[in-house]
Amino acid sequence: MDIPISHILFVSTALFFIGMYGLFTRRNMITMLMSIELILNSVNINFVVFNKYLYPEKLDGIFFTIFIITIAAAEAAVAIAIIINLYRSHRSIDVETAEEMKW
Amino acid sequence: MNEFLLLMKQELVITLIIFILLFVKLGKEEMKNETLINFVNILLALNLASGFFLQQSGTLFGDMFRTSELFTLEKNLLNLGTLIISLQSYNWLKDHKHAPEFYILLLSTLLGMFFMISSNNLLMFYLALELSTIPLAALANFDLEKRRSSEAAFKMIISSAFSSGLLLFGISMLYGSTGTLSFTELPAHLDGNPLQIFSFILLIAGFGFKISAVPFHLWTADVYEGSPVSVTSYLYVISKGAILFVLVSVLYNAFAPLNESWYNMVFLISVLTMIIGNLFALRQENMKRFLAFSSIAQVGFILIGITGYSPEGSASVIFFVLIYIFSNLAAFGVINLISAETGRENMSDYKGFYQANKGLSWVLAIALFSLGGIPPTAGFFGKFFLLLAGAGRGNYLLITIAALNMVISLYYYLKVIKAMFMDANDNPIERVQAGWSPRLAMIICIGGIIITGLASGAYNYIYTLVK
Amino acid sequence: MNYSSYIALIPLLPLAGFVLLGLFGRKYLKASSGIIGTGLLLISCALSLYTAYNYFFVDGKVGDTYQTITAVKYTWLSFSENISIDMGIILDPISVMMLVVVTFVSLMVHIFSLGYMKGEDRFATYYAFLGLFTFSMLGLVISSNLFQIYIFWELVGVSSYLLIGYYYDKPSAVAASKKAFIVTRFADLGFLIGILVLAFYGGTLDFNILIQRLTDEQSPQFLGITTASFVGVSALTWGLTLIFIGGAGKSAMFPLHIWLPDAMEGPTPVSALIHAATMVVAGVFLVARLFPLFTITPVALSIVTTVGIVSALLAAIIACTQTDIKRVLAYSTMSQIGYMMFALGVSGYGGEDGLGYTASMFHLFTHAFFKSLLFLGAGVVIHFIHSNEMRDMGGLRKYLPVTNLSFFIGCLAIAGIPPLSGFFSKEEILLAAYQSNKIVFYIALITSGLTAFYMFRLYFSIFWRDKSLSPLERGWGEAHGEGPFSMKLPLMILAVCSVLAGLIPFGQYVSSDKVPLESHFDPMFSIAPVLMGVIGILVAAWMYRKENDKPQRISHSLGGLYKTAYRKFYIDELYLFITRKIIFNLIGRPAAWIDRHIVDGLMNGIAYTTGTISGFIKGIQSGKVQSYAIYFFAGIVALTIVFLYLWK
Amino acid sequence: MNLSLLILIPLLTALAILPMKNLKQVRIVALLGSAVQLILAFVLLYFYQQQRADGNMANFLFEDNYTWYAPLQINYHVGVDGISIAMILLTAFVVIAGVLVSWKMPARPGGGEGLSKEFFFLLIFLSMGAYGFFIALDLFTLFFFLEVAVIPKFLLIGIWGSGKKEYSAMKLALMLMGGSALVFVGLAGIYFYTGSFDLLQIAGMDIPLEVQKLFFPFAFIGFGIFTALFPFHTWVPDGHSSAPTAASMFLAGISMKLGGYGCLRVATYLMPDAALEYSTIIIVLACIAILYGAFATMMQTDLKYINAYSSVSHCGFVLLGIGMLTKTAIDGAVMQMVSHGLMTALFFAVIGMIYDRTHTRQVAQLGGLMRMMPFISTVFVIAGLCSLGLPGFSGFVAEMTVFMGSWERADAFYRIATIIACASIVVTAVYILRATGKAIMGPVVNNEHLSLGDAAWNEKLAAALLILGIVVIGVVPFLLKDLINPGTEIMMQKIADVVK
Amino acid sequence: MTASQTIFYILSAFILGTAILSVTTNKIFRSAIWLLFSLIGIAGLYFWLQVEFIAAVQIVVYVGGIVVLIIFSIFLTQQAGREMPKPPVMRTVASVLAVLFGFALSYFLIYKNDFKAGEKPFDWSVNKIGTQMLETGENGYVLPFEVVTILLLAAMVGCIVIAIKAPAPSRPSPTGKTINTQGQADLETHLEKEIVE
Repeated sequence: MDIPISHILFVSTALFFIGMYGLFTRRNMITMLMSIELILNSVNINFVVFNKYLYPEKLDGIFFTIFIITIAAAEAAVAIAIIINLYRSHRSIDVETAEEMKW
Repeated sequence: MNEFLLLMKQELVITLIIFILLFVKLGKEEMKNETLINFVNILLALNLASGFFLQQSGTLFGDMFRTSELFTLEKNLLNLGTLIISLQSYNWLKDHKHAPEFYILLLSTLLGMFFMISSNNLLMFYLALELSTIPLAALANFDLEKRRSSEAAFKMIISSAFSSGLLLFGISMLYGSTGTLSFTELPAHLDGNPLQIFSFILLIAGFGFKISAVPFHLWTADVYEGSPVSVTSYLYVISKGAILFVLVSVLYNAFAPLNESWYNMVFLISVLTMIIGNLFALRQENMKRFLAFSSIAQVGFILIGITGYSPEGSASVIFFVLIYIFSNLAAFGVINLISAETGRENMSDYKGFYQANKGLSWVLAIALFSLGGIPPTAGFFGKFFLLLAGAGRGNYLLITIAALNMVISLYYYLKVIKAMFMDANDNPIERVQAGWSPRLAMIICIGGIIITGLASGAYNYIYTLVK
Repeated sequence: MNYSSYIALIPLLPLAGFVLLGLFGRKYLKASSGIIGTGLLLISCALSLYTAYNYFFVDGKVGDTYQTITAVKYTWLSFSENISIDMGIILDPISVMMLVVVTFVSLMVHIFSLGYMKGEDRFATYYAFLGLFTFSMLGLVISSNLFQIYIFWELVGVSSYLLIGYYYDKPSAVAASKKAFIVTRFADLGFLIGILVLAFYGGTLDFNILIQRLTDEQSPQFLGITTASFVGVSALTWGLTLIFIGGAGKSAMFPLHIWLPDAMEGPTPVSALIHAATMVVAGVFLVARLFPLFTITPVALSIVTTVGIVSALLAAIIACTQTDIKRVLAYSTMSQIGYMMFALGVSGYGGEDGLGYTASMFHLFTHAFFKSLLFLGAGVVIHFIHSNEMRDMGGLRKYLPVTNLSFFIGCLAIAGIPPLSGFFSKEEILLAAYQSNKIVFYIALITSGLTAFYMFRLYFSIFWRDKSLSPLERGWGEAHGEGPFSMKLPLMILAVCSVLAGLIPFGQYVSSDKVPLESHFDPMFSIAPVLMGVIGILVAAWMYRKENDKPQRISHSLGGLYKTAYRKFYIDELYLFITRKIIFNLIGRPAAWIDRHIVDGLMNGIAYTTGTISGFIKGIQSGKVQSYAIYFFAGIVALTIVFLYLWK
Repeated sequence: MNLSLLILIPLLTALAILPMKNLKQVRIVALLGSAVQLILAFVLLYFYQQQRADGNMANFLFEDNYTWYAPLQINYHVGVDGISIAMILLTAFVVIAGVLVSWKMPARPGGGEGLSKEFFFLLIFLSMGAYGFFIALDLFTLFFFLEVAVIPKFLLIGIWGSGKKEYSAMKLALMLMGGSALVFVGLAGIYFYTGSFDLLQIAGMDIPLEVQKLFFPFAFIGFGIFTALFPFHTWVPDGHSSAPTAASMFLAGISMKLGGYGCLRVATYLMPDAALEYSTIIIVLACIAILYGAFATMMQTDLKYINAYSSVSHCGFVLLGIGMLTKTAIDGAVMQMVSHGLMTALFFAVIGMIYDRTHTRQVAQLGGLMRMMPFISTVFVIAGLCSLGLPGFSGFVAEMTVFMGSWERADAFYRIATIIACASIVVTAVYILRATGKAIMGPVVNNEHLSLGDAAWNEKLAAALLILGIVVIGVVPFLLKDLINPGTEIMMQKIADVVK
Repeated sequence: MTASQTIFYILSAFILGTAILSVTTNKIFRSAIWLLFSLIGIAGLYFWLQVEFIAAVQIVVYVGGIVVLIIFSIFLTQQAGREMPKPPVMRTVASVLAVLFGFALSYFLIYKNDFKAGEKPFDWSVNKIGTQMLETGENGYVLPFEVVTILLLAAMVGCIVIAIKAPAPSRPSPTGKTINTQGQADLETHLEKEIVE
């Protein structure tokens, strides 16, 4: 492989911050969730890359990735359940509607 | 094999309870909530009792899991707290549709915390963290009809997902720069280069989010306010306590090489946390929200203890968490009862509270005194020792700030006392009759508040374990 | 012989009376309280006469000097190893003389009050207070210790306060008592600091040791106190001057005299006892007590002289214009005490130079008798017509024969007409003044003339100056004439004393160095004073014997001067200005204001600021989960920046 | 004898109050408890004198030392010397008097009698804190009891108080807690340079000067706030004036003494070099408090405010005595603590009696009380005379001792300070006599007052007890002096070499 | 420039581009689709990295599970085509700044850090993963595996409790419910299958 690791890390980091941007700006709860998925994916890339390039003797990164994916799924499921429930009560999934509690 | 049984006994028991509940749920005939609750309480009590003997220390699963008497103790404390909470939630839970699910989720988070305490590996830590977070988000939504409840749940899941994302990024960077995930190997690889510091800060942020330290605390108040009182008190005491235990051991062991830099970080964070927490708590009207901010301030104090970086430091932190469990749960016991019976949660509702509910007012008052650090309650000892531990590092600026913050915090605790005892109210809360189990919980808490401090046994025991 | 066996009883009996009547009088001993008080005092009077006899004639004199006998002494409160307050009794000529005077006059007053105060509902309280006063005064005169004298000094002050304020529901009385206490208290501040100075340098509070140390030039204490100086004046001078301020305050010397005339609000017998015979001379006594020290500090001594003579003259002038008979007497008291003061001032130490000292004590002695006599007489008059004002009086000689006579004797005595007591003492004073300081002498001479004038002005306008109206028309209580025998008796006794007291060869017993002093009587010298006295009397007779308008015309002709004198030279107004305008408005009020608004405002300000900040930052908690996330991330970035680049 | 009894008996009394049925039983129990405590205090005095007579010259007698928190070298260590005993006696007197004057509960909006239990419970509990504080020889124990003695005041004032009670209660609690927070910092500092909380051990070591200079201000100001150190005295007027009678008595009589005792026993005794360093500042503040407090008092129109401000002025003498650092001055400071404790308690008691009858504390609305209530008026006059330092009462003795001691510092600065302090006796006379002249003497202003009755037996007893104390000290001061003398001498051994 | 390099850069460009599109586009459904593409791209990246197993998991779980779930819930909660409301300008600006700065900072740190490449060759195989996954000893991941199963169980229970609800008046929530639980169920089975494999 003749791609410097920093380039791959550029991709993952960029992805991470793109996800973060989405989380900051998207007003729709589901899209916020998507952004989080992006963030997690960037982390996955990191783990795989580090494991493959730097510490090939063990499979820590790979396993971490697998578990992250699983957790991401569970998180998404619960989040969506909550969103649906919230949608029932708020009649909308716009974040701006969910700010009764403040100060 | 039986070693495995012994070392993981608490985790196993909890898992067992979870599965029993699962079968109860799936079983044909519905079990009455009352019996269920009492049943679970008994099981928890058994687990608590079992925690105190046959203590061993060792590691399992290729040092993924390690335990020691200290960890067992910490787990017992959490177990105790959970027991108290479940005793208190009786009034709320007895006519809730999803009592078994409540317990399943609650206990799975508790299990997560146990694993988190025992985790010897960033992977385990992360998984346990998520296990102790995600079901809580679901629990936050357990007042299914309340708008605020679901809003709270949403806020919690989103911000926890975000924070765990950052945490993960940090962990990955740490992995990238050290090549290991195990806490035991970590110190050898830490050389404090910028990337490690950065990833460490991300890690701290992850912790900070869970213990709601400034500036990672903003979700706290909203979530605490929205969720059902039992869940709030659980979030408030148990999950916070668990994370604190882990934080101490992680900082003191895994990140010992970086202690110079983390000392400064923790110092800064604790000062911010105390001040911001107090300033916000000053102006709160809703009891839960008010306690949320006060808890943030408390965390600031605990962080002082952590800065001590000494056996006294960790001992005082654990000791304080114990007291914190008692004091807060005593306070929440009353609030829980009142909100379950009358649905009133505002400070102004507590005006003239003393006229009808003498006992409850005294419980709340003692709890608040303990939180404010007034002798002879245990809170006084807790804070005193935390500050002593912090002073051990010779940072008297921190101590002075903390001491003055104690005064501010006293102000808002006294505000509640004032409302209860002094203010007049045209329709005060009428007499509330507490069932046996909330009453038992309160007795335990008050007993704890009074005894833990005056009798030095608890602290000495913890100290010997820490040593 | 051993005094300690009984001497302590002399002060303690009145104290016992005070405690007894104070605790139970109001309830149980209402009727008998007068008798009890008087009886106790009778005993202590007898005892003190017995003491005097023993001291002067039996064993007081060793060789040819009177010893200072310390009869009783125990440590009351020790500050440091050698400075301590002792409670003790020392007997020396002046203290013994004072014992006699105090107990005697006090006894007279007690007896007089039996009649005068009859029917008062706080009769017992009155006697209790009298007992307290007598106790304190006795304690004062027999003090062996500088601090002990201060203690009793305060006690006489408070008992005078209580007695002046006896008619507590009369605002004027309350005000007067307040004034008296505060003014003297102010003077006592000087006294206290003086004590501190002397005690510090003298290293002791005991009179004998103190005097003995500070009068010998070799002793380290002497060197210390004379070398140490503040604004160029030696510590000794400071100390004595400050102490003298205390004395001046009690003795109503100018400019601290303003309380004395007002003090006449108290019951008249009280005025007789406290504000004529005993307490007011405490200042003189104090100076006399420390006289050896004064003699080695000319500055202090000259201050004493000046204050004394000024007060004497000033008081005399004012007295000529007053119309309230008790006030006239009060000013005359002040004037007479002025005499005693400057007599001490002009005196030297030992032998012939000590004449002034002897004279002063002698005058103190005689003055006690005739002044109390005059006051009691005035008491009878007031008791009879229920008024203090001259204009309500006149022609009383028909109704009050005994009083008339005794009052007349008193007036003669104070005017210094031979052979009455006043003549001898005053003559000695003048002689002493003449020998040391002519100016003082001439002023004193004039003053004595004035004295005679205003006394007889008083006398004539009370007892002569007949009005055509009948007593009933003038609303006098015809019921009782001169009152019961208990009121007449003291008058007679005191009259006799005023006549005879002068014949005592006083110098034999009391002198500056305690060596008997030959008092030589020089008729040639005494012409001038007597002449002045006679002139004064004649003028008074000419003006006041008959009802006429001479006084008005003269006062008109004097115009401003008269007015000024009548207004007591506006000194009261001056004090009023200082207290009201300066102390209250410029210090007190600002202090209170600052405390409420600045100091306390600071404390509240802190709280307020905290609240405001908390309101100010509440926006962070906006309830928007996304901005939370932004803060979260910003926090991380900030931490990173700080800990990677700033806080190395 | 076992000193822990001093803590135990109030505790038991307080607990015994809880199950009581009605006001009658409650107050009986409270009275019994405090009476037993008074007796106990005298027994303690007796044993103490005996020990001293037998030539037991230990610094502290009847020591008890149990390990409490071994890892932190925290012990429960108690013991007494003359000073503590004087303070304990003072406390016992004031507490029993307080119980007596609140025999018929302070009137309270919303059922006064209803909360009698709580009232007496808190009062006794408070006293426990004071006792513990005075016998503690371990800084932690001391601090513990110091704070125990703070919060009940908040409730006492806030619930049973008058006027703007909540504000005052809050202010008092916060300022006192702020004080103890500072104290804590000082203690922590000492702890980490000596590694011990034990007062005697620490007294044995000598702490380096810069450390002392760093932590002395914390400890001193902290305790100073309790004893109305200028400019931290502002809780005094509000707190005292809003508090119910018994609480005011306790507040002014004892809790201000906690501060003085702390300043002496902890700050000055343990850090004498720093005390010397800062003595000028202390003296200046004390003088300001004395004179300025007195002048501020002159302007007050509310009897309680008058006494509160005069307390500021009088406690200034305590601080002055401590600041002067001469044995006599410190003796004076201690005597002043005791004397002021009794005197001000008496004053508040009598003001309370007047208030209970006339329902006003405004001097302008009172007058000629002597006619209706001679006993109360006489007590008032006595308290007043004591407060203006009349010989025969305790105030005089204490103040004079302070003056004498201060004058021993031969230097213009100290001299002027002393003179300023002396000057206050005149101002004191002014305000005391003004109040007396207007309220007690003079004509009756309000004819409704004509029907008012005089003191009841309990009030008479309370006043008598306090007056007894005052007069005994005033007439035979050497009793007190000899009692506290050994204690102050031991302190001076540490301080003297500093001063010389 | 070798083929693999070209592939890599194209892949990364694709990933980032679609990602950006998915967080910026205003149509929610489209953004879901863009997300899908982006995830697939990442899977491609894994292929390129020759960790096909992860790629497979990625596709199955994300593409087959999560995205499906998301799209379902989108359908459930609103009309796909509708424009999403814009965020407040202030926050957009703030986020842009925060994100850019954060990116610059962290990438700078990563870039500066010198990663020492490992010398051993990286070898993995599905059965190696499988055995390690169920191994209890050194490098055994059975414990995390169990933890995750419990987490999934809890998550499922939580979802069911929250999502199943007495039919709300207006909404046809039963459908939503069933769909939802279906989603849960098959997600569950997927995962189990994947992991044990």
